[in-house]
Order: sequence, then structure tokens, then C-alpha cells
Amino acid sequence: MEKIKVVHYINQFFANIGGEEKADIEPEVREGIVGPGLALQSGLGDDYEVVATVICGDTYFGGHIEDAKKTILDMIRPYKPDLFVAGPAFNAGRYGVACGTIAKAVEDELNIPVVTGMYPENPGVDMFKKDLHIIQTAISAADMRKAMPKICKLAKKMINKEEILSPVEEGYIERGIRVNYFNERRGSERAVDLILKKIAGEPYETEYPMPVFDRVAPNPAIKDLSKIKLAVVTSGGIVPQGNPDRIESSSATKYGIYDITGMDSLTKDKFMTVHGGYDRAFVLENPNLVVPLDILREIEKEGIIGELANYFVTTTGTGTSVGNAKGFGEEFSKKLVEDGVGAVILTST
Amino acid sequence: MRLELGKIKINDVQFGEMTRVEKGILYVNKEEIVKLVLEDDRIISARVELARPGESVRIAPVKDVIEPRVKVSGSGQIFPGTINKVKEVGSGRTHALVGATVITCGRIVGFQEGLIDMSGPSAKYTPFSETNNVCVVIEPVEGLETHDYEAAGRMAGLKVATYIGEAGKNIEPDEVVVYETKPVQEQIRQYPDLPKIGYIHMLQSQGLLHDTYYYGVDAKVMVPTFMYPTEIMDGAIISGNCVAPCDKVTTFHHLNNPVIEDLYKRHGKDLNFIGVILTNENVFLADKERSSDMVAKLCEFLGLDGVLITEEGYGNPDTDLMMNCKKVSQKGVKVVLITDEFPGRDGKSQSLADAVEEGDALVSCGNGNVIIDFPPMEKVIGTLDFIETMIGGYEGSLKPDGSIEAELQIVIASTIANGYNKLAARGY
Amino acid sequence: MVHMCTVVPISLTIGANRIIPAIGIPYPLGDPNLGEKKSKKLRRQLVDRALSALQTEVDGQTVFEK
Amino acid sequence: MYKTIITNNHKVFQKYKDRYDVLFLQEGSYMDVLNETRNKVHRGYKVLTHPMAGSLKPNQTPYKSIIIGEGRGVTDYESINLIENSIEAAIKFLKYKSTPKWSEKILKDFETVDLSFIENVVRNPMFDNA
Repeated sequence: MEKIKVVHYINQFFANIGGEEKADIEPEVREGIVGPGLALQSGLGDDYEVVATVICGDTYFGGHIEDAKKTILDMIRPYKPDLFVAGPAFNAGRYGVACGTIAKAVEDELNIPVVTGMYPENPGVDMFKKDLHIIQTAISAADMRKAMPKICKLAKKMINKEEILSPVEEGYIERGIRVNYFNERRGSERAVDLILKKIAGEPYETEYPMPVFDRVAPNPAIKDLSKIKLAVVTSGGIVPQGNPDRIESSSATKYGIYDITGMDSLTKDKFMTVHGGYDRAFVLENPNLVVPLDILREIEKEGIIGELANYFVTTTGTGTSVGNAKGFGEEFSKKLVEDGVGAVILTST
Repeated sequence: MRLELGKIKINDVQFGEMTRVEKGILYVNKEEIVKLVLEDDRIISARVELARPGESVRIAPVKDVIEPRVKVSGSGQIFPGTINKVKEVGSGRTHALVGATVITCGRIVGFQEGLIDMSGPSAKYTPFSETNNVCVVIEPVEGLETHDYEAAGRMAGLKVATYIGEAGKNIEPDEVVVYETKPVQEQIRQYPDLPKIGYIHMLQSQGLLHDTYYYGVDAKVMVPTFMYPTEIMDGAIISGNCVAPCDKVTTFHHLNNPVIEDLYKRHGKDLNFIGVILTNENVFLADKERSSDMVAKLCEFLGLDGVLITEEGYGNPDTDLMMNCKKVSQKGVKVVLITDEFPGRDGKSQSLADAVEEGDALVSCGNGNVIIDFPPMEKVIGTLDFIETMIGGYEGSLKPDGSIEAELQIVIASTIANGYNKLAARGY
Repeated sequence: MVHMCTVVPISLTIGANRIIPAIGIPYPLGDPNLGEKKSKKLRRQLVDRALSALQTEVDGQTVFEK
Repeated sequence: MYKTIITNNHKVFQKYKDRYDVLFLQEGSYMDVLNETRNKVHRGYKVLTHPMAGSLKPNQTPYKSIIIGEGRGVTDYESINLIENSIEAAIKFLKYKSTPKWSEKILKDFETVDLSFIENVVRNPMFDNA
């Protein structure tokens, strides 16, 4: 019998190439098993064969998402896999985002089952949990021994087209997909229990959690603004004319970084808005209404701020999932910090 | 207020010379029912058909479902303010033909209503696959205006149910359940150590085909008020709503409100059921503001520790649900919400059209957007002509062999948002 | 970071700590109905307020109305 | 308060065009009415009737009528919340199934039901003072 073919994706660290200093290596593919592929192969058993392993540096992937995705898909295709496993990434943020991105691309393009694994706080979780089955792991690679068997078990169920049970039963992170089932008791009876628990101050669990948002502690005040580099970030959908990166007018899946070197103002011949959630007429006429470059240049000249970053960061706020937005933020914040930006004005429409 | 509800168990329904109950079998006189319905000159024809559990029967499109009941003693008559004179009900003795219903069906407008399957895999989604149903198929006179037709259909069902209910008047019930709620101060004194629980019952009241009546008054023109729970069991509230099949609160469900039933089950044991606050779901935002203010005020006034809130419908009512939840919580009263969900066909979107952080304890009555397959049935009561235009149906829903593919929301009371069913949704 | 936005409740919900209420959704920083000159002046005021918010210590979510 | 009815329902337009300011989007869709309302709300109008009035889902009825009132130039957060949630919900429904091409008779029924929501509000004694 022909074996079920599996391709595995891992980063430079798990391929034993190196840590952060090797994180910029470009994608490569190797025949057979590498690193944690051993645990994957043994977990899947003799009916399966890990035919290839794709390796990519996390920094490279993060900086070249579109290119990396395309290259890696091209590397995977010739193996005609039946199953794709990425990671697990544990709590490694960029690795998690890479695993999620590539797993989703494989699922969409090659139409085969995909599984990955992450720690619940990995940013890749919020970005991809609705699209993928992500096995919940512990924070570090020490959990590999426990995580891999769960990945294998779920992957086999997918291959055998068995019913995927609830997150608790299978060990994946809840995807936020609402699925019907018959409870043992009717709703009104459960509601009476719930109210009595709530009144008694006992722990109770809602059957449908309302959307919740994270809180962060405020940063301390800036002492001397005149030494600070300031940047503008916006969710108002301001892009260069022609929208070169094709940022969506709603439900954005990407953000853009656009140069403003030497400009005194955002002029309507060079910039526009693609935001689909408001009447664009005013902003099309004057993009400074959203990215106040005209004022910020004045302030820069007056020496009130040290300098203005030579770009602004932009996306469309409307309909964009919290997971995606969070992912964008985690990514471009790193760039802002690397570029020495000390303060940000975020404008929303 | 104290009501004895005598439950006469009905295990079968048959046509007979005389409408009567004998050994758990309901016999109905077809001609008398037709005559009763045709008293209304807005209706040109009426047909009576029977549907029993397990039969290969599909009923569509359904307007309302009503349990036949009759007042044996005590003030007022069944369905006060609509069928009978306005007079307070909810005390004395009432008999119910449990396991029997009257179902009105036929075309009201082109797009609403829903279906009931008496057997097969889709039967489990509606409680009416387990009841013995007297189906009244009505047809209006040509060109009858929509408002008039809705009213005629509504009255026809109530009239027939009242007529059939009379058959239970002198029958010894299989079981008598006593429900009692005292005036508020006495009620609190009766169980001083138990948490005081209320029920906020939101009535659909948006307009044509979206209305509910309380003692005959249109719920959209009333302000929130207090009601003894037993009043509802005598038909103080009736449904004039026939738009969203899955979460429609039929008149049957008003008579058999599960929240009231389950609160009474634990009344005096681990809670003290103080009563029901009735409110509405109006379109005008100023009305929502006023109604939710008054609901919160009533909760405070009654000194409640906790409330259960149910809604009828999706979208507009979600706003009332959340406003009630927020304002009642702000009075220091604990809240549990009961509702159904519409998270889209992939189940990935937000289930409700509104949300507040106070809504932290919610019971789910299921996802109405899920696609269900309905196998063909041997007999159709009513017509399948409108399946594709019914809510939950779509172009291509009805297959040539009579099978149907449609969203769960096409099934009557399948995700009813008062917790009557066991269906629920959970996160996957 | 300072958040300049029109719908302050949303900013509070999502957890921004320094918030500047903006003018309107289709024109957060300015008001084109007032004409270009006044609109720009308004924008300057708003940005100045944002910069001063960045220099103010806060111990939780704070809306800078003035 | 100066009120405007935004509608794509001919029956609503005919009935109220002489009494109220009616913005009639003759060829407009359900979404167009929501979007037009949103633009007005963004410019300071208040929503006076719930944008999702009726249990008919956005991919079932083609008609929508919403009454708005001229605000005092201040953004009304509740109105924004309502209209944005309604648009989000409408997109969710329309994404999987667009509104069918109904027969004339059914369209008339939809018009009548939509009109009924507005009639019930206008009939409200509070309405003209709101």
C-alpha cells in the first residue's frame, strides 16, 4: 500500500541551523525528516511517511511574507503531500505566525488537511485559530513529547475523515466556530442553574462569551519630546494613489508602510483612502484629515518633536478581525522600535 | 395567585362524530371546525388534517401552534381580550390537552413561516413532531389585505383551539400541577432566605407579522408591566408573529413557557420566584430606551436578586436584550440571558447583533444558520410551493423528489430563544 | 501611544490609554465644513493636544477632552 | 428634531413624501440604505429607528427604511454602534446568500411589512416630539 505523504514545516532553530543569528535564512527543502520530524513520523506510524521538511528563518519569513509563501508552496507542491504539519511553534511569536500563514496557504492552495500547534498566547493563535486547527501546547519546546502525539492524532482523524470533536476532546484551541449539539437539559433549566450560581458568587460559565479585548498598562509620559522620533499609524485606509499593495477596503488582511520623505503634506494627487467604512469624499480631497502630515512637519520645524519618521503605517479598520489587527501591530511595532521611534500617534476614522 | 393546571394526556388524535376526549384519544369533528373557521368571511376555505408523531408528514407553511385549554373554574376565560372578554385570568383551575395542538397553516404572505416534519432526521428540531396535531389549512378571499389576513389566521387558530379545549372541561386530568405566586410582600416572606428571582419576558412588537398581544393589547403600545406567571398559562399572551420560524414564540410556547415552568420547579426549594416582567421589542429607539429603563426600575422596585431574560427574534431585539441586561445589571441585579445564535453559515461570525460586557452569563439555544437536509415525506399538509421563499430556504432548496436543503431557521421553534429545546451551540 | 479617534467608547473598549476625541468619522482631524484655514487650525490644536497627552502621566485610560 | 426617512421602499416614499423629508433611493439596495444612513450618522445625525427592524434577515427582504434625526453636529455613539453593527450583520448574511429575485407579489408583501414598521413609529404620539 502506498504510504500517506506528509510535508513538515519547521524554523531554523528546530532544524538545528541556529538561533536568532540564523533567523534570516531563506526557505530550503530537505528530503525526509529533520529535527522534530522524528516525533512526527513515529506519532503518525508506518502508514505515513514524512517525505520532506521545509525550513525557513523566522525573520526572513516575517519580512518577506508573500515571497516566502510562494517559494514554500512551490517547494511543497512536487511532493504531492496528503497532509501538512507546521511546527509546533510553542510560544515563539514569529514562528507561530509563519506556521499559521503557511498552513493556511497550503490548506487554501493544495486543499489538504493541515495541523499546527502553539501556546495559546502565541500571536499566531489569534490570527489563525478560525482558519486552522491549532493544537494547544505548553510554553516551550519541552512539551514536544506531549504536543506531537496530539497533532498526529488529530491529523490522522482528518486523513480518515473522522468527525473532529470539540476542542477539549481533541486538544486544539477553540476556533470560535459555533456548532450545534443537543444538551442533556433544556436551555431554561440550564439558565436557572446559571442564575443561582451567579447570585451565590460561585464560578459560572457562559455558553457564549461576549467579545473581549486586552488591556495594557499605560507607558510612562515622555520627558523630552524634542528628542523623540514620532511616527503616525492609522486605521483610516490612507494609501498612495493606486493602492500598490492592494490593501482591502474592509476586513483587511495586510497593512502598508509608505514613505513620506521630503513631503510637507499628504497631497490628494499622491494619496487616497480605500477605507470602505465611511464617506470618503472629504479625505480624498485632503488626506491630512487622517494623517496630519502638514501639521507634523510644522511641529518638526518648530523643534517641538525631535523628528518625524520618514514613513507612516496604515491599514483599514472596518471589519478587520481582532486577530489580524493584533498580528499587524505585533509585527510593525518591532520595526518602529528598531527604527528608534519613541512615540506614536494612532488615528482612526 | 394560584392556578391548578390539570394535564389531560393526549396520545392520539382521530376524526369523530363529536369533538371529545376518550382514554387519551382526542376525537375532532371536522365539519364543526370548518364551520367555525368559515364564520370569518375573510377566509374562503378551510381544511382539517391530522398529523401524528412518527408519520411521514411535512406541514408547511405554519402560522401558529396552540395547545387546547379550557378554564374549569376561576376568574375569566381562556385567551382573554382576544377570544373571550377581557377579564383577569391565572387563578382557579384550567385543563390542558397535553400532547395535542392546533396548527394553522396556509399562505399568509409569500416569504414567512416554516415547516414541521413529523418523522425523519429533521423531526428532532421541533417539539411539534412529538404532538398530535390538528392542522387547519386556511385560504383567504382573493385580494385580502395582508394585515386582515394575518388577523383572520390568528383568530382562526385561537377559535379552533378554544373549541377543542372545551372537550377537556369535564375530563379527569392525569395530573394536576399547582402553581402559586403570592403578592410580592407575602411571597418574599414565604421564603425569606431564598434568592428572589424574576423573569423578564420580551415580547416581539415590531409591526405587521411581528406582533404579540397581552390581554388583547398590542405589546408595542404598552409600557413594561408586572404579571403573575400563571396568567400566561390561561392565554393572557398570544402570538401574532409569523416571520422567523426558528425563533418564533408560538402561542403554544406562551402557554407552556419553559422559563416559568422551570422556575416554578425550584420555587421554594432553592429560589423564590417573584414574578414576570413583560416588556416589548419596538423599532423606535426612544421606546427601547423607555422600556429598558422601566424594566430596570421594576427589578429594583421588586427587590430582585436575579433575573432571566428571553427575547424573540434576531437583530433589533438583540439591542433590547442588551439594554435590558446592562440597565438591570447596573441596578445590582444579576442577569442570565437566553438567546439563539446567527453566526453565519460557517459559524465564524458574531452570533448576536449587539453585545454588552454585562452579558457574561448566556444560555445558547443553537445556531439557526446551519444547513439541514430534509428527506422527502409521503404526505404534505399545506404546500411546498413556498419552500424556497420561506425564511431559511433559498433558490434550489426544494429538490424534485420533495427533499429539501435549507437552513435550520426554516423549522418552527427549532432555536426558540426561551430555552424550550435542548439544542445549543458551543465553540469548536 | 496616543489614540486620536472619533468614537471614544470604542477606543475605551479596545483599551487605549491616552485618547484624544477627534472631530468626525469622515474627517477626524479637522472640519472641512469650516473651510481650509479653520480646519487646519483645528488639526493643529488636536495634534498639540495629542503631543501634550504623550507628555502626561496617566494611571489608566484617560480621555483628553481639552 | 428635523427627521429624514431613508428608504428604498416605494410605499414608504409615497406615503410620507409630503409629510417628511424622504431620501428615496429608488434603485438602491438594502445595503445602500444602510450605507447612506451610516454616512449621515458619521456627519452627526441620530438613528431614530433600529436599522435592523423586523425579523427578516438582510438577505431576505430587499427593502429597508430607517428614520434619522438631525443631531447637533455631535457624533452620537449609540447611533454609530447600531448602524455599524447592522452593517456588519448584513454583510455576514449577504456573504453566503444574496437576496433572491422575488416575484412581484412577494416584493409587494415585503414592502407592506417594511412600511408597517415605519407606520407604527410615525403613529407613536411621541414621534413628532422626538
